[in-house]
Amino acid sequence: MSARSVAFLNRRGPHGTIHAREALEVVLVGAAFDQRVRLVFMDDGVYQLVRGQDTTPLGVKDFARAFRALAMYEPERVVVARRCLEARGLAADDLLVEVELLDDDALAELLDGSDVVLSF
Amino acid sequence: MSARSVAFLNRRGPHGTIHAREALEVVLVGAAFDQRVRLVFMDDGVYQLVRGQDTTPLGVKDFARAFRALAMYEPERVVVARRCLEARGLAADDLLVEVELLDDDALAELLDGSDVVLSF
Amino acid sequence: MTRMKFGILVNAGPYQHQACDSALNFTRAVLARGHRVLRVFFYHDGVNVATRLAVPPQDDRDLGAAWQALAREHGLDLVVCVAAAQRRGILDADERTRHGRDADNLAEGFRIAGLGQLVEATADADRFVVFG
Amino acid sequence: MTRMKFGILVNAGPYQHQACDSALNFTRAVLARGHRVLRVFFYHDGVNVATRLAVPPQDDRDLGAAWQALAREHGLDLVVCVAAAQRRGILDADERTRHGRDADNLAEGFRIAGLGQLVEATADADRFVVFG
Amino acid sequence: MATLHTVHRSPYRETTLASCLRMARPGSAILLLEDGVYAAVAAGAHAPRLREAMARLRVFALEADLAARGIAPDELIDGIATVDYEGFVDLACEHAKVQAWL
Amino acid sequence: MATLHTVHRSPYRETTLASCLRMARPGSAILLLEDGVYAAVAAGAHAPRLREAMARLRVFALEADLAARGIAPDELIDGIATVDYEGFVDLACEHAKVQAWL
Repeated sequence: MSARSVAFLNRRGPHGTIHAREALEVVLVGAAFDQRVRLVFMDDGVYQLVRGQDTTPLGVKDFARAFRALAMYEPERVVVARRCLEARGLAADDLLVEVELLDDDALAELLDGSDVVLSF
Repeated sequence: MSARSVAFLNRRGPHGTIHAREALEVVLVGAAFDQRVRLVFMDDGVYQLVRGQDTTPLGVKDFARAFRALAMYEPERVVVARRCLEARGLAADDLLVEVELLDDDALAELLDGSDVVLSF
Repeated sequence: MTRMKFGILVNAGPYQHQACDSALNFTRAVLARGHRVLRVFFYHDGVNVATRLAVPPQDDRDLGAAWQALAREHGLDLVVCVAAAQRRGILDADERTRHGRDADNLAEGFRIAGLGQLVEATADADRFVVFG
Repeated sequence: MTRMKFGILVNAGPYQHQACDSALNFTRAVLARGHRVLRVFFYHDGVNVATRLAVPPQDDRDLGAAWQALAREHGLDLVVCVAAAQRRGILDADERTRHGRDADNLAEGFRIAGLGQLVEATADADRFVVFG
Repeated sequence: MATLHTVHRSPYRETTLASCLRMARPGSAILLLEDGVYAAVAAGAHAPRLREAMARLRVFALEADLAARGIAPDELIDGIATVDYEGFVDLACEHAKVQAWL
Repeated sequence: MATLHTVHRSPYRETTLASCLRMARPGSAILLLEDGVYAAVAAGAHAPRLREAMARLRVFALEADLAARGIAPDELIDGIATVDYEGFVDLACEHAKVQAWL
């Protein structure tokens, strides 16, 4: 049986709650398993990938850098909802990492085609 | 100095989180203090006062009954945002207790005129 | 109905959010329908259910005790994420010694383990359900 | 600027939500501007900051320790609601004995008290600020 | 087999249901639970959008959450079926997977 | 003296800002903090509504939250002033009270 495809559905911003950060920790651990990982960023989840985050004045650890390490784990796909990015006045070159911009239908298909979806 | 007016701003539904319930406990304790209490229900907060809540199948304690005890504590005013009630397909006679239905302007005035606003 | 293996993830703290109640009721139903529960994994504030120091009011449910009873009756594997638990102060005797603390509070019936246990459950389960 | 008395309420759990960080930074600023902090009251999951068993990662902030240090330096009154704390398993030695538990976890510098302390703070403060 | 989407938040407070409806493909099912059940009320402002989606999706609501919130069966949008927790389990089995909208 | 309203939630995820704008009376001030700062971005979908409200309200955004989210000052709606935590304290003192929208 080919490896299972697992989609991590990230829909929350990076700092208002800990979800983004602790979800990333699951992805990093998951990478060591034989899984086809799809990282999906939708709604406020797209904000997690925005460049230039500086959490020093807030006094909180900056975990955005960890996204750069992601490439090393070779997730099968890193996708961002185009519609959510544009609604927030953002574009692909505002992001920390190379991503696939998907329209709603393509995103729905990716999620639907994944064996498991983990929501954070 | 006349007693302080304190507005309790309730904007969350009754069971999804504990806010409604633990906010009510503050109101009940507050009643023993010399305060002019205004209970304000807005947005999903209006759902807290809906009649017929039965939490048995959920296995959670039903605290809506405590609202009936409220009258005993004689809050100065118990107000509900008319607009929020109507948006949810509700009317005054769906509610557990007698309330004042206020339009947005009147509600804004009440909140603005309170010495302190406690948000839950 | 074929017998299925379920994995369950609880991401929100008990009482503050309804997720823990929903997950408990759902898990009971899975067992009642004759399916198997591979593992219930508590992450984020979900770990807070696993303290033996909680004293809920008499007239209200005790979520920690309810999970313990269900686990005892059905041999459930209730796993608490070690990283999330450490950050929030849910420790067992080992963690207590390792971090030089003067007390521990893990409730019996829960075990502290790494995120690998979550990933494994997502791989082995036929159905994986998230509450949060 | 006249010197004002501030009351602060923290309604969300540490780390899970940013509210505890915001309240801490705000409280520091109130003191830096020369005002007085009457009381910081922790309610709902906000009580979870008051455990001495938390072991945050080295490279990240320790909110419990930060509040303790600020309280020591400025004589702050950090109050944890007894009802919310009991339900969630934050106990001091008295609560431990009263409820027959075998451990307690309240961090030094925090005190457990009733909701009257919250109501009193709303009455006495010139400005009352809520984080949650 | 299609996906079972679970919606856990009130449509009046959060955009969760809207996001779910954008991603739920024709033939899939939606279970409204916890505060999500408020979307099932026929007289509510969010009913039209859900009715429209029901042309391509099946929609269910969890009985325990409806009862806790004082929502009677006759207040629901026509066509929304109610299930108990065991019904929720059966729905999970009948679909390829469960996808939570939190 | 008018009220200082604080908005702590993202306008894309929750209706918190919308509720605040309905209740904030002319002459009062709004401080966007935590995820609330996302409303301050000029190119965002929620900018028009906030711009309109700025005809009758002063709007501020908390610097630490803007920095943490990678939002540069030049991305903000014209007329939104940024403050640090001490500025937040001063705003609280200058207004009759603080009202939180959570």
